[in-house]
Amino acid sequence: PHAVGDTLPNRFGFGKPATAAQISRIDIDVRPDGVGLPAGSGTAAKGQVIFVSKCAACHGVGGTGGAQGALVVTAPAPGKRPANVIGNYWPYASTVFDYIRRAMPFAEPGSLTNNEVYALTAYLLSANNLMDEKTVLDAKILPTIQMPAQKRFVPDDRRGGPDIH
Amino acid sequence: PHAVGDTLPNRFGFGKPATAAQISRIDIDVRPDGVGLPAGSGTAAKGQVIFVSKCAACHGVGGTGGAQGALVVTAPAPGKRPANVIGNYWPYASTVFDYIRRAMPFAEPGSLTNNEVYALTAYLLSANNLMDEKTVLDAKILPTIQMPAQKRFVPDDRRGGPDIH
Amino acid sequence: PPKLTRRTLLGGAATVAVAVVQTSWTKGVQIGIPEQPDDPTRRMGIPPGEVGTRSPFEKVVRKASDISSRTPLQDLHGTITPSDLHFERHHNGVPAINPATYELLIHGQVERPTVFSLADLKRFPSVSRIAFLECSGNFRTGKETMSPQEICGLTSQSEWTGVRLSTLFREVGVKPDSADGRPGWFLAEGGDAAVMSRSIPLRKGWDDAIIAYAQNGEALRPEQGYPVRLFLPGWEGNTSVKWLRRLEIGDQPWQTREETSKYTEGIKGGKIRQFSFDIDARSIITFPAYPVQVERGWIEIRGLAWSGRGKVVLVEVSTDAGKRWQRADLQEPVLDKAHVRFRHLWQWNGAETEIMSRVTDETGYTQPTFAQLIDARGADTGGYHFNPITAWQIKPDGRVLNRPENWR
Amino acid sequence: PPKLTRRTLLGGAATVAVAVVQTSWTKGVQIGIPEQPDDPTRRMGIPPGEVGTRSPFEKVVRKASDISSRTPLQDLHGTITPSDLHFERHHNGVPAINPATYELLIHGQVERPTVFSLADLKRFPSVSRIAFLECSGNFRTGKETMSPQEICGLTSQSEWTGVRLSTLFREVGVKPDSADGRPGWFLAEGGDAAVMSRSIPLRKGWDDAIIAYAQNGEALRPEQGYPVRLFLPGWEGNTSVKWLRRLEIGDQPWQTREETSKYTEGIKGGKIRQFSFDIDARSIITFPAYPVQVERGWIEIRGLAWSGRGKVVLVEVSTDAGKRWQRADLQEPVLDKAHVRFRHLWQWNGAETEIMSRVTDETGYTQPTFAQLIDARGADTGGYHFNPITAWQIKPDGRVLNRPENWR
Ligand code: HEC
Ligand code: HEC
Ligand SMILES: [Ca+2]
Ligand SMILES: [Ca+2]
Ligand SMILES: [Ca+2]
Ligand SMILES: [Ca+2]
Ligand SMILES: [Ca+2]
Ligand SMILES: [Ca+2]
Ligand SMILES: [Co+2]
Ligand SMILES: [Co+2]
Repeated sequence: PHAVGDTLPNRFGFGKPATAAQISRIDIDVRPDGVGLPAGSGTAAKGQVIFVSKCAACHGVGGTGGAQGALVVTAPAPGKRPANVIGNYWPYASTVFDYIRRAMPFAEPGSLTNNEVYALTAYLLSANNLMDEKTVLDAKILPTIQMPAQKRFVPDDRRGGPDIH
Repeated sequence: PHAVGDTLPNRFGFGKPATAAQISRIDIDVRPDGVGLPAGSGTAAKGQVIFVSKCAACHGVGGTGGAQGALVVTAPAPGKRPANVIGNYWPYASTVFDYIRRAMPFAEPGSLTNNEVYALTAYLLSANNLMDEKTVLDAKILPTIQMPAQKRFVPDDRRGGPDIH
Repeated sequence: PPKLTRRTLLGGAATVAVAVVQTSWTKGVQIGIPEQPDDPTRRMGIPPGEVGTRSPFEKVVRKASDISSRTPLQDLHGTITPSDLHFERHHNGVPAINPATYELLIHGQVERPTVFSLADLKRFPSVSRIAFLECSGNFRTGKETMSPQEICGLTSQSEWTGVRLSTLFREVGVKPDSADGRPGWFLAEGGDAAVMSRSIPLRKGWDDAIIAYAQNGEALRPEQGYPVRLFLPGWEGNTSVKWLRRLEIGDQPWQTREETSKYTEGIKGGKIRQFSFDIDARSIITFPAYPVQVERGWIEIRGLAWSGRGKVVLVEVSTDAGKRWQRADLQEPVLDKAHVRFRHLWQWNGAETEIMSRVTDETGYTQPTFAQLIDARGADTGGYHFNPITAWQIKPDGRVLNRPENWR
Repeated sequence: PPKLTRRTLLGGAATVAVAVVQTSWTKGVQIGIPEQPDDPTRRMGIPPGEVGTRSPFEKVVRKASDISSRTPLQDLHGTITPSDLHFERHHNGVPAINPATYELLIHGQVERPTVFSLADLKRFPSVSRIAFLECSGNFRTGKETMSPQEICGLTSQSEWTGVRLSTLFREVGVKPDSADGRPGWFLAEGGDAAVMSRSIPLRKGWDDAIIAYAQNGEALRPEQGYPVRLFLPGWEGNTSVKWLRRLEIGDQPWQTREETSKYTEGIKGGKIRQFSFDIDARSIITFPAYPVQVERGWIEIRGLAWSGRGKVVLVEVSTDAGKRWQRADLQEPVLDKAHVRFRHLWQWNGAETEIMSRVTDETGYTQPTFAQLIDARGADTGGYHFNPITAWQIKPDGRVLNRPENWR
């Protein structure tokens, strides 16, 4: 008896078309296949310099642990299990680039150039023995890096019912 | 399967027995049949004196209307209907005593003695032509006063359904 | 390395400041300083805190007079009223009551006159329900520039929690109605400066009355009766006596000022109706409504509907000044004696018109027009229990104005 | 006579004062000065005002750390969480976002990439629902002196209002899943300093996702995503991205840090479970619980139960350390993916014991014990999606203490 229900319109006409410029300004995500990676490049050596000045205060010398946690695999203390870090827990290298660019350094997020992010990513990947420290990291190389933890990841297959695993 | 439902206890044992003193301290209500009226008495003449000093600022000279409304029947302005006041709208005289004692004067509620309340009640009832101004009002007289509006009062008899009256 | 915590960072080099408003009687509350950062993704935000506050961009307030304040219905969504925006109507202000010394006395025709502390009340089996509370004097008209808040902002909704009054009746041994079958009553009395008092049929106490100590999860707000109020679902707000200090059981009504001089209404034949407790079913469109201005095209008409006699079963909307009515959608769950959110999609073509809603409840009562109410009750009736259909005029430029009713 | 209003009286000879806390960014708020009058019935109370405040006698606050704040479950009644006590978990604080310049971008695999203002979003058909929101990291144990707030205070409940994401999907023309039948995903991204990002199956967007702009009747609170958040009923809180600025539609997950490094849990065989979205059914007794001390006699055991997979169908309570279980009462209405209040009357004889609750949802899932969870997932699992039965020890003197679990 009213205008809704089956006559609910598919479109209401609210909102404005997004321009390419509006999209590219905030479309910062990077996928495992490399889609979203920007131009630019960086090396572990350059990354190390930046890391010392902008990151080590929170993540420790060489990323081996500070007040805000380790980023690099280290030998665990006797009787302890190793911390979950990039080298042993992260399934995709793209995430390192994506996350640093969007969120680090913590007190100045969004302040790094793309080259700096490539360099920091190269530094952390090589410190975790995931790539050669001489490699120049860029949009071509990054998606090719294999992460040892990737094979451990499984999607949730529980679908309700008594299953508690 | 549990302790509630049919085994819900009638008593839980929470709370403390109320003493007669605890009750009488706050049992201030007065019913139309006079139950609840305290000892004491007052006259319209005494009431008028109190009214001038404690009430007239808000209810007008002689209770004929001020910023907080009239208490006494007056001739309405031409074309206007009369205000609803004690003399034409209140069904029970006991309410005058009860209300003044609990709530007036507005800025100092609870400050009047019982004799003062009897006097003010006598004053307002006689100003409304509901009792002789010479009568000494007390717990015996008050319930005998007939209010003209009483016969107009009917309880709500609507019980749902289309009835909107 | 030195331990750099969020807080030390914020205290030091931080670019976003946190104001903590501290007073002697409230704990600190977080308030973000609304200096708008150029790009919030590039500045640390405000850290977690003990109590949140509204966005400083939100200016949603009650409209207060000396004796009441009205809920901003046109600014609210869904059905819950934020507790600090619940309407107020008191007869001599909000008292300050210490919960540690608070007592509720139940006496009169009972086996065991008893005094309950707040802690005692909280030990009893509890019940929660979402229900509206409306002042029976909730009606205004007179000009075009009136918002839903001004027309009927004396209604609000909360989730109330407390002990069933029937549980306390059993606890103190309320005696059955008088031998001659006359129904029993109880007097509910507040501890405020008005010492508010109302006579309530015992039946309601046994049915669904709640001695409430909580509202929307937390303790009652001071304006709603802290620490304890009576809550009578579906009944005129004044009977849900706040700051409750005393219940006396008796065999007849007390005829208090609030059930004689006030909260009564003239009906035909010179009669005055008393003990009209039920809130008659009512609805109002809260969007679009004054003061918004709308654009042509699709508009979701939104509003609230409720009945003190039970559940809402139907809300109809007219977009052609009452000629045709269409069924609105009701947001589930539709609860007993509760505000229900209704919605209805409408494509406005820009022509001047009037929109309005009417509700039907499960007893078969349908919300009347203003004229029908005056016709049924006579022109001498007052503003109590006055629940007419509210119409909004839509002007060609999209302004939405109240259609005033001709009171007398 | 001069017009004596309530306010002039209060400003003059009044004996109760009103403090109006005024700041540059909030409007004035009423605060009653808690100087306790000898007898509140003899003093004028505080007049109505624009915004109410809690009683100064109430000290109910969240427990805040640098990264989160926890809802005081043991202090709350019913099921609604006051908005200013809703738990917080943010990854770099609460941003200050101007609603006038706010925009939501939807792009990627869509027919029409679109930018919506807040006003645009509010024009669409709206929906409201009462539902819980829980952080999947909501579990702590370790000592006896832990309250419900400390053990599982990262869950809260609100009435959320917004536009269905499916409505926006239709508006922008979201393309169907890829030709090879691979399910579609979308990325939800926040405008906070963490630029929070999560990949969500398109299916959830079509099902019941809400782009929410209101909470408990009013605008979202800043800590809950003002002015707009994603709300995914029943899913781990982190996926309900706050301060939403962008949705990108794609054909595979983005593998963001929050769905790889975090919000994943070790399970048996060295595997790591990812995209574990559903909140498993859980319950907790919130009264009696630490830090209260109880007396012998009747005690109403009260608590909350919920499931991210649908409705709660059964809550059982044991008062003998798990040997026997009794069906608790569920407060109606029991809503889908919502906190449900359960209650169970118990007569405590003063003997030392343990009390606990367990919930079963409509899929047949029953809340496990701590040992069952460790047994099913292996000792290497982390704290995500950890929903064991919580047991409270009742000591002979009435103290109520958490029974800590042996984590490893
Ligand atoms: C002021 C302290 C601080 C500084 C400086 C800092 N970080 Fe961080 N970092 C953090 C915090 C806190 C987190 C966790 C954030 C959260 O709660 O999500 C984090 C998380 C990370 C993570 C994710 C760790 C994981 O296992 O998920 C990476 C990678 C990272 N930081 C890299 C960097 C890099 C690279 C820099 C320098 C450019 C940097 N950080 C500077 C505080 C800092
Ligand atoms: C400071 C102002 C003020 C003063 C002084 C005052 N009153 Fe009142 N009076 C009021 C107000 C305001 C009301 C309405 C209260 C309410 O909102 O319920 C009222 C109501 C009444 C009513 C009920 C009127 C009705 O029709 O329901 C009576 C009777 C009354 N007052 C008597 C008195 C008496 C007797 C005194 C002096 C002892 C007094 N008042 C002093 C302000 C005042
Ligand atoms: Ca992208
Ligand atoms: Ca009495
Ligand atoms: Ca029960
Ligand atoms: Ca009435
Ligand atoms: Ca609709
Ligand atoms: Ca998860
Ligand atoms: Co409709
Ligand atoms: Co039970």
